[in-house]
Amino acid sequence: MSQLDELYREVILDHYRNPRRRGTLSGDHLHAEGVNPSCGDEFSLDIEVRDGVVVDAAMQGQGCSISQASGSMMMNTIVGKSVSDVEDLTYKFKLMMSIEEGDNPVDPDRPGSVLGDLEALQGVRKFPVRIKCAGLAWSTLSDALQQAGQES
Amino acid sequence: MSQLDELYREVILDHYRNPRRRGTLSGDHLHAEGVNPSCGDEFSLDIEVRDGVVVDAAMQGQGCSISQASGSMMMNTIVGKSVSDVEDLTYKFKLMMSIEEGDNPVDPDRPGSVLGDLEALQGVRKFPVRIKCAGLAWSTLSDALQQAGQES
Amino acid sequence: MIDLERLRSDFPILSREVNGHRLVYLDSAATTQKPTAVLDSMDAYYRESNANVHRGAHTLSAEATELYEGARTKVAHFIGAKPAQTVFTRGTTTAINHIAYGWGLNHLNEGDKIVLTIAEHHANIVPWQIISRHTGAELVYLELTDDYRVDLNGIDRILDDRVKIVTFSGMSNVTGAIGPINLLSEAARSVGALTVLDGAQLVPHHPVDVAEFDVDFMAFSAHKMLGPTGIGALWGTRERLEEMEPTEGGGEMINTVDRHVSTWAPVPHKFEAGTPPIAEAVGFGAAVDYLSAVGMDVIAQHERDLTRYALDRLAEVPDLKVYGPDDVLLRGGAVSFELADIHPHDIATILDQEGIAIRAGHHCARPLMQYLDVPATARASFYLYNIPEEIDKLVSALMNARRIFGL
Amino acid sequence: MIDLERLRSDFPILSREVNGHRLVYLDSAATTQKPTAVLDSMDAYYRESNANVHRGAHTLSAEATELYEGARTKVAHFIGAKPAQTVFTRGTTTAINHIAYGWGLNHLNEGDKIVLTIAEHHANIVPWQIISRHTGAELVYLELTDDYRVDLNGIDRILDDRVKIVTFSGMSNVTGAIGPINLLSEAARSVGALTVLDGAQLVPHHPVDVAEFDVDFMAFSAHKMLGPTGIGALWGTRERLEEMEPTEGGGEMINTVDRHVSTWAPVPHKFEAGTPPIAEAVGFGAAVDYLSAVGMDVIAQHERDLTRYALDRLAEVPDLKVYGPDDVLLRGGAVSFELADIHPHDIATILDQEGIAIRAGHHCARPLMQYLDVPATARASFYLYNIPEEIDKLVSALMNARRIFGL
Ligand SMILES: Cc1ncc(COP(=O)(O)O)c(C=O)c1O
Ligand SMILES: Cc1ncc(COP(=O)(O)O)c(C=O)c1O
Repeated sequence: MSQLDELYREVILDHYRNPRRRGTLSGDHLHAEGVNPSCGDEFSLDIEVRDGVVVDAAMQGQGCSISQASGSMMMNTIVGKSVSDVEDLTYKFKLMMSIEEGDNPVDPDRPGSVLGDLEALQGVRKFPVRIKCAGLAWSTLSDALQQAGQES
Repeated sequence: MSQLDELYREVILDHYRNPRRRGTLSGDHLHAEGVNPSCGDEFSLDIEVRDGVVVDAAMQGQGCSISQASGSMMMNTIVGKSVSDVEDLTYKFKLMMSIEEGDNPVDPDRPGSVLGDLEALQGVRKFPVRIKCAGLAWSTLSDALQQAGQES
Repeated sequence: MIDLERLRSDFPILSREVNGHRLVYLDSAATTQKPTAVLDSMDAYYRESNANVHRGAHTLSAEATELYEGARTKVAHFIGAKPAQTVFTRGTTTAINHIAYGWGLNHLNEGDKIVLTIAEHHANIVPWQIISRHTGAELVYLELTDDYRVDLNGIDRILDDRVKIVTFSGMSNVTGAIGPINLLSEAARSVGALTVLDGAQLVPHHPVDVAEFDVDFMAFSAHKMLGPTGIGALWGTRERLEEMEPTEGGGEMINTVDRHVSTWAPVPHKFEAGTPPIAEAVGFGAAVDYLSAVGMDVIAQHERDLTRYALDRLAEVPDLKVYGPDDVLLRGGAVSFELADIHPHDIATILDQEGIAIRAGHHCARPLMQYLDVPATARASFYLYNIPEEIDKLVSALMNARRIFGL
Repeated sequence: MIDLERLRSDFPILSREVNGHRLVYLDSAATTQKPTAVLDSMDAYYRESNANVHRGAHTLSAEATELYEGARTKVAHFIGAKPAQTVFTRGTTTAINHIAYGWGLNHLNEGDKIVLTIAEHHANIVPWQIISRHTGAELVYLELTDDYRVDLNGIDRILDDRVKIVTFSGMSNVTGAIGPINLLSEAARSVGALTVLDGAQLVPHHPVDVAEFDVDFMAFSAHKMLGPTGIGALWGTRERLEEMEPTEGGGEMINTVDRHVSTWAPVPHKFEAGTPPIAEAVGFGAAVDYLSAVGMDVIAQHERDLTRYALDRLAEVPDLKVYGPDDVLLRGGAVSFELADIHPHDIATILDQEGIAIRAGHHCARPLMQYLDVPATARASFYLYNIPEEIDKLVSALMNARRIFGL
């Protein structure tokens, strides 16, 4: 597979074209927005956290396939997980994206083993300038969870 | 004679150290000030013009030997001359200072023949950056005479 | 006619490989590549004559001053202007800020209007927003026709005597649309408004004689016309430059400095505080020499031919939409497009794998993106060193992008 | 110890002849000469990686961005600072204007005081005069001791709680006097005033760890420390930089831009509107690499030795008076002097005939000239590439000047 085909895997294009959990939440929820000024990508999300568990999530945004697919997959993965599991996942995702391979404690052969679908994003690592695209949703998520931390 | 000795002739050093007509005029007179911001040289002069003739002149200033000697010699030369003779002299002086030798209608072997003492300043032509030092007094004089023109 | 092979060999970077392919540089609207003549002029300056300008009584300083002021003369003559009205700035952005802060801040009042177009670059929007906040003057945008040119319909309604400044780019860095300079400047003149021409894209690509435009100010950048980064120019009419306050204080821009009061040097030095970009000026001078030697008419014609070819070839790519006029007499060689549902950033990544450099994003023109209702566009932009074969490569890489995205 | 012969061969201009003599460059306080490493770094940038930064999704753009931001890291680390607090500007002058306009204009009021020293460069006077005119804040000057250092006597009377800014140079470009940085910043801190350090002469010649000075801002220029023209840096504490308004609007410095409202990018980019001086940043990075490789301690010691030698040799010239401290621990290598009644400009011309470059004039410090009651001074200034033999040449040329003036 060429580096490009590895980057643009079918699952990524599918999430890009059919983003999961698109929309907004109406009840009590956390909200955060992120923007990547150098390319104009935007991402905003609503998450509902009850008893330490993410029970619902919705996102809006526009941008490249990587940023939107990363967001869509992220949204799908976090619902039903506890906040601390989500934080753990965020950490692991960021490690997977880290280009300093030596620093990567995730199994280098199967970094996705803990990340499920998100594994498909590892092709991004070969494209350093695109890593921030993949990270936008995740840093927006961290912002939202930080509010949760401050409120509780 | 070295270029330097030709620049710093005795007559120039004499005018530098013993500037003629230093001071100010008290009666009715024209006044102008000039400054050369790149080196800080300053020159100001008072001239009294009666019936189209420069009858008195006084100067103040500080600066390098070239700017001060040029001013001192100029002051000495213009007193007693008609305004139009002074303008003619100014023109000839500027021609002498012009580094484009081809443009110079003054006798190239004896440009000073019409300039008297001022001839001593022709050594400046070998030092292009110093030409504006020699010119400061003269452009200040032109400023003063322009006022006269506007008044009459 | 340009001997393109010889000309291309003047640009060392064009022989470089990117991702295993020979570089195809289609991002000249962002910044241009430099010929050896420009690089050598700066190198020679540093190796032989480097000194501070206007300051010393020694030989190097005199040489540096002559080179610096000589470069000013070259750049001024390149746009048909006088050196005394040509100010060196850090670039277009700094030049427009000079005008906004130096003129706008001191001459605008609550209720005044600043008219600009929706196609402006942030450099010609943000400074006016700031001045608007300080003065209470209001920003009014002209919008676009169906073929992406400034819409002059209804301009009579917009231009009243509260309009004090009309500011617009000579050529859009997004749509490529040129002008209408004279219509806008006439309209502005008729209500007594001052005109600012953002020449960042115009001056590099078209013969410009500033006397032919009835504008008050023009700004442009060296790095977009074969010159170095770190320098650009602000041209203005004598009267407006005299009216303008300096926006930086320091050495070189003064006449006298006392403890509490200073007086300013005459224009242009009034606007050049501190040690100027000396080597950059030398490189800028060499750049306009290079452009003049090739000939601005020749360059403009080459770009028109190239743009025509590009528009025709891009029309062969299914689902590709160009945002800009189709008539190459009305536009320059900055071609923005979208391709099906492939995000511009993804297009750029796919092209980059074949060594093709284009730009993707909002091109520092977010209000225009919102107006066009797109998040971003892809943009290929051409200059004198580009050749039709590079456009062929662009088109085939776009076809590959379609394949990768399953189209 | 420096291997001076090898080091000098890194500076191509030093082999040049001026008026038939090998160049003796004693004007580094105005601008310094450049080693090949700096010139090559910029040349390589243009030949291999030239592109606009932060903007593209293509390889060149990514490389250019990495080089630009990498240079920021180098320059920041050179002064012991964080890259995020290190803003690239056009030079010291622009940096101080940023502070004056971006902080001063928004935080100063009628009745406030700005304290500065009489030895400041115009770059650290004129911006404050302008801000003073806009805000009504008053300029208060500290004067000098008998040996030309800042006089702290009576500073308690001057520093009251109306003082909002205390601004001073780390080393005077005229007297060469260093400091007193910490005493001034402590005094300022005690009344809650902000401190600005003009580092234009300090940073090039002394090891600087900005964390050791308790100052809020520091400004310096690349061209005075082996780097190119067209770039410098502004360092500030995070808090102060956050408080500062940007003084230029445009691309790169924004987060979002709508028709009427924009938001700013985080520091440092908030202060870097438009295409930055990219190649210049690369050259600046190479310059600090070069300085670090030689070692700032070694450089400072070399200059102290040279300055000691120069002061001793100059003392042999009859009627020569030095304006500056004699203790080389209290001063750097900028040596201003007058010689009998020979005007500095005449001295410079005479020296230039022997290939010796010094500066003559007010050194952009007219208030200091008035305070010293001289129209101008001659100034010889040294850097890492100067050698004692050059000082011998200086002294013998000064003796020749005496002869020419009949002394
Ligand atoms: C002490 C001092 N401050 C400020 C400056 C201004 O630096 P620049 O001209 O690089 O902006 C200089 C140099 O001329 C200087 O010596
Ligand atoms: C139309 C237009 N105006 C202004 C600018 C800003 O130029 P610079 O970044 O050189 O200041 C650009 C380039 O980015 C441009 O294309």
